Amino acid sequence: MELLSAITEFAAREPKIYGLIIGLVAAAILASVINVVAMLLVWLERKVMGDLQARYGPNRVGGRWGVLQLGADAIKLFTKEDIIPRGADKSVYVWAPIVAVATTMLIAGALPFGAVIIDGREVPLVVANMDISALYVEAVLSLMAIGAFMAGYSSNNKYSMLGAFRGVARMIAYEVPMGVCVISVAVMAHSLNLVEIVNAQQNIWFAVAQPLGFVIFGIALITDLGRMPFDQTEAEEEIIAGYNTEYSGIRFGLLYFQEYIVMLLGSILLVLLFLGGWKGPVIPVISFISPMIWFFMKLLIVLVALIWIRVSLPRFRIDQVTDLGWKILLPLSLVNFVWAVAVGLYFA
Amino acid sequence: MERLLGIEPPERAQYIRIITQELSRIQSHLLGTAEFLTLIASAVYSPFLYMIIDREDVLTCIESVTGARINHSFVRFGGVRNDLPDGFKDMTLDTLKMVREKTKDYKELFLSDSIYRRRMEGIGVLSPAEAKRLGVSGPPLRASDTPYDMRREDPYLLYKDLDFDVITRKEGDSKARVEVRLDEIIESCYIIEQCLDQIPSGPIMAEGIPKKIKPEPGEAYYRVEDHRGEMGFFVASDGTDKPVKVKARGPVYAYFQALPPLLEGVYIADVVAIAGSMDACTSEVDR
Amino acid sequence: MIDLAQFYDIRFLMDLGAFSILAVLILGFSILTVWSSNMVHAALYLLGAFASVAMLYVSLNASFVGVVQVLVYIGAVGVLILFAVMLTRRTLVEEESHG
Amino acid sequence: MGISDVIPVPVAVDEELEKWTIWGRPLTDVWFTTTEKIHEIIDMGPIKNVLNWGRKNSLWFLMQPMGCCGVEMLVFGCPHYDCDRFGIFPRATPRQVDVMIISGYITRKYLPAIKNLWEEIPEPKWVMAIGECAISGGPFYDSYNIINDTSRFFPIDVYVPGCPPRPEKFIEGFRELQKKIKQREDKRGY
Repeated sequence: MELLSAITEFAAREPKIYGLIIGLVAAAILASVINVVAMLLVWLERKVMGDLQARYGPNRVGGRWGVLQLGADAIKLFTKEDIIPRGADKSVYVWAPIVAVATTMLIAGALPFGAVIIDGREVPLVVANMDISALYVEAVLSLMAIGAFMAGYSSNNKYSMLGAFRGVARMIAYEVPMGVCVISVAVMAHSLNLVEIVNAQQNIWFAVAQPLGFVIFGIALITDLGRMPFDQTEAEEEIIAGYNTEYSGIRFGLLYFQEYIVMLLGSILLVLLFLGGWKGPVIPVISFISPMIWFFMKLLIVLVALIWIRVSLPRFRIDQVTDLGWKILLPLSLVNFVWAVAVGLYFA
Repeated sequence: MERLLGIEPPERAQYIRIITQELSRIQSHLLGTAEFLTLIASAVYSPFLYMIIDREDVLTCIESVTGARINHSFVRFGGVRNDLPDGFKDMTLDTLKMVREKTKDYKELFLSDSIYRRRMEGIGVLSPAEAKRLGVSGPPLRASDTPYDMRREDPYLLYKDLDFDVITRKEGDSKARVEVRLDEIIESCYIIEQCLDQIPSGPIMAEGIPKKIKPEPGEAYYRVEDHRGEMGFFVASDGTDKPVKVKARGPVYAYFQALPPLLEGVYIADVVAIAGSMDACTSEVDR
Repeated sequence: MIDLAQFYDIRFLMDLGAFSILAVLILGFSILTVWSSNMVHAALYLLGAFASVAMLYVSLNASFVGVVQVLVYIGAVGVLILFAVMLTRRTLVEEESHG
Repeated sequence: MGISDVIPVPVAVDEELEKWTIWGRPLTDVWFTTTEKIHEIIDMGPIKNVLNWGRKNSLWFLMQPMGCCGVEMLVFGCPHYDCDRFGIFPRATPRQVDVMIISGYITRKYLPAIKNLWEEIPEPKWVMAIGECAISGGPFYDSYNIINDTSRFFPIDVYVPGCPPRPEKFIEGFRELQKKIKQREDKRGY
């Protein structure tokens, strides 16, 4: 208790330093939690994929459910020989996975990961509760292509280069409709703060209020994540493994892992923007964590839907992807913007 | 070789040969389509895995007759090695019913999948004249509006007694090639059902075949409709127990000849759609 | 007259430290952009400079400008530059070709 | 067993680097002795067992089918057999795999290419010969252009006979390889 009071006193006296320390601690906790959850996500994907395809998925390592499979994979990848090809652009090659993971982690800082109820008041779990966090997340999502680009460029391999090209072209095409969708949501919620946006969905989800925006954002998000119908950057059958063809060992592990972290964060963003975040009826007995339960249920549904889409759609060609982005999604997202403004004004 | 020896295998043996051949045509087409799906989608694309499941059932039928899954050295000079096992008819009919329904499902799936159609329609169009010039045969040729099937052109075994259609498509693009293959699965099911109805009882080996075969000097050429197209065998004998020359003409070599004109100036993503829809088995070219 | 006590205030030192780190980053990246002979490296250094400027904006409590900097300059302009650089012929750009 | 498979060593030491010192000793010296020491500790037992546990449960193989065993290799990853249960997984690029499967005959023309693939795989790596063609040449044993003894060119750990072996035999082969890795009896001594 004494410690607690000392901390509050310190916080009152030195808010800036207190904020810095708390921010660092929260960031450290966040990074480790995200890594663990992303690892579980890889496992979940392999299991769900197995279920959808009439097979089992990993079930030998670590008990019946194969939960330690990812541990084995990680140990193997981390102790594998680390090859840097002779013709590679060494500095860029070394920095690419780091940049990829760092840009991903930047998103995590601004995303609320649910909320808890203390004294009848919702306290969102967010490291940096910025006023413009929606725009910030959207901006940092567009940095994702740079890590992939660096990896593809530096590998000195024409297939990697093609993967990098495709990644950048795709990113340019889809960043615009995605941004317009985020702005439409912000117009309806009268705020760019993700917590405020979630609060604005107390009565009606934005997925219902603007279904067009939800669909467009979902498609653009899958594209940004580079998942199945849009995984041209690492199309195994066309360009070997795309931008990470030449990567081995721990560097490949980072790139591989980064995709799943992005998938997790992207799904969280979708839940926050369109599916009402942690809003839901309060469950009486465990009211303390009832928002968390709602949040994770929605998140799980989105993740499983992403995996489902992955196993059931063939891949687009890259020119069809950019066509879809520029010619269909962009006009439709503008239509959705007008709709959002009109509805927002009507109900305001 | 039998043509060289002048042996006619008994009727039952011929029917068994037709049944196994059509069954392996079904499994080959299923595998070819499945492999092609991994190329335009990815290795985790579910229909690919479902097709492999169906193929396993068909393979079980083949295995119950021949004892091997893929390389069944089953045909003997003048007949076949084994008779059909007990309960083969029921098992095969069940499997065929399942395969036919599943294949119809796949066709429906591909028709309704707009991504698939965008990827496949009008890609790698092979005109009939061009296809004939390049020596392509089998499903890719039939997809180019040319009803050319060895079972009809030069009926071997007892195919002239059986009722079946030669599947053709007008478009000649990748989508047509895959559709021809799926339709042929259904047609093969029909052929096998007829065979199972008509099959007579009797011996499975011709009489009087010597242990050591010494054919008269001469040559023989025999062509059959393989899963992938026209397959020709040439044997030349000089009267001893070893042939002077054996030459097999596989269909896939011609597919690869057809690829360069098709692949000129297309996207990399289309390369897999075109080459995959040919169902080219690379190791067949190698010999 | 400078208030000397201000220099010993940890809050001021933190601000100063953050600013000097960012200033060094911006200057360093800018110089490297001009210095480097490899076009792609130059473009990547430019992105680094943009990112540092964005961080500077955020540290000046102008987070909206910072985010717009990221969105427009890194997300759009920088990536377009990268794209354009990739479309140039490499043998003209680099003495020792790689690739 | 080189030191390179656990801790990366610089491939070529620059002359410049040799001049640098740390605590009065050349930097390269310190680096090499440290890595040797670390490696000795790892070699002693428990850590090595953990590493080998990870390696044996995550055997990714190279998707490179050749010949009719390649067809069974495809089926091996599909339902009914499902290699994913054991953590076995196909990858398309040699940089990210552990096991190379020689699943068919190797012609003289193809040998340089497949050797190149083998050399591109990072350590630790294993190779399996699957099917008669890969073991002894199979039906092509007296052909003029087929390599009929692949063990002359690759340190093969597991032979799986059959023409082509059933997918169950593939699983059996991988289980044998896992046993070998666990007991540290594979050819390259990991």
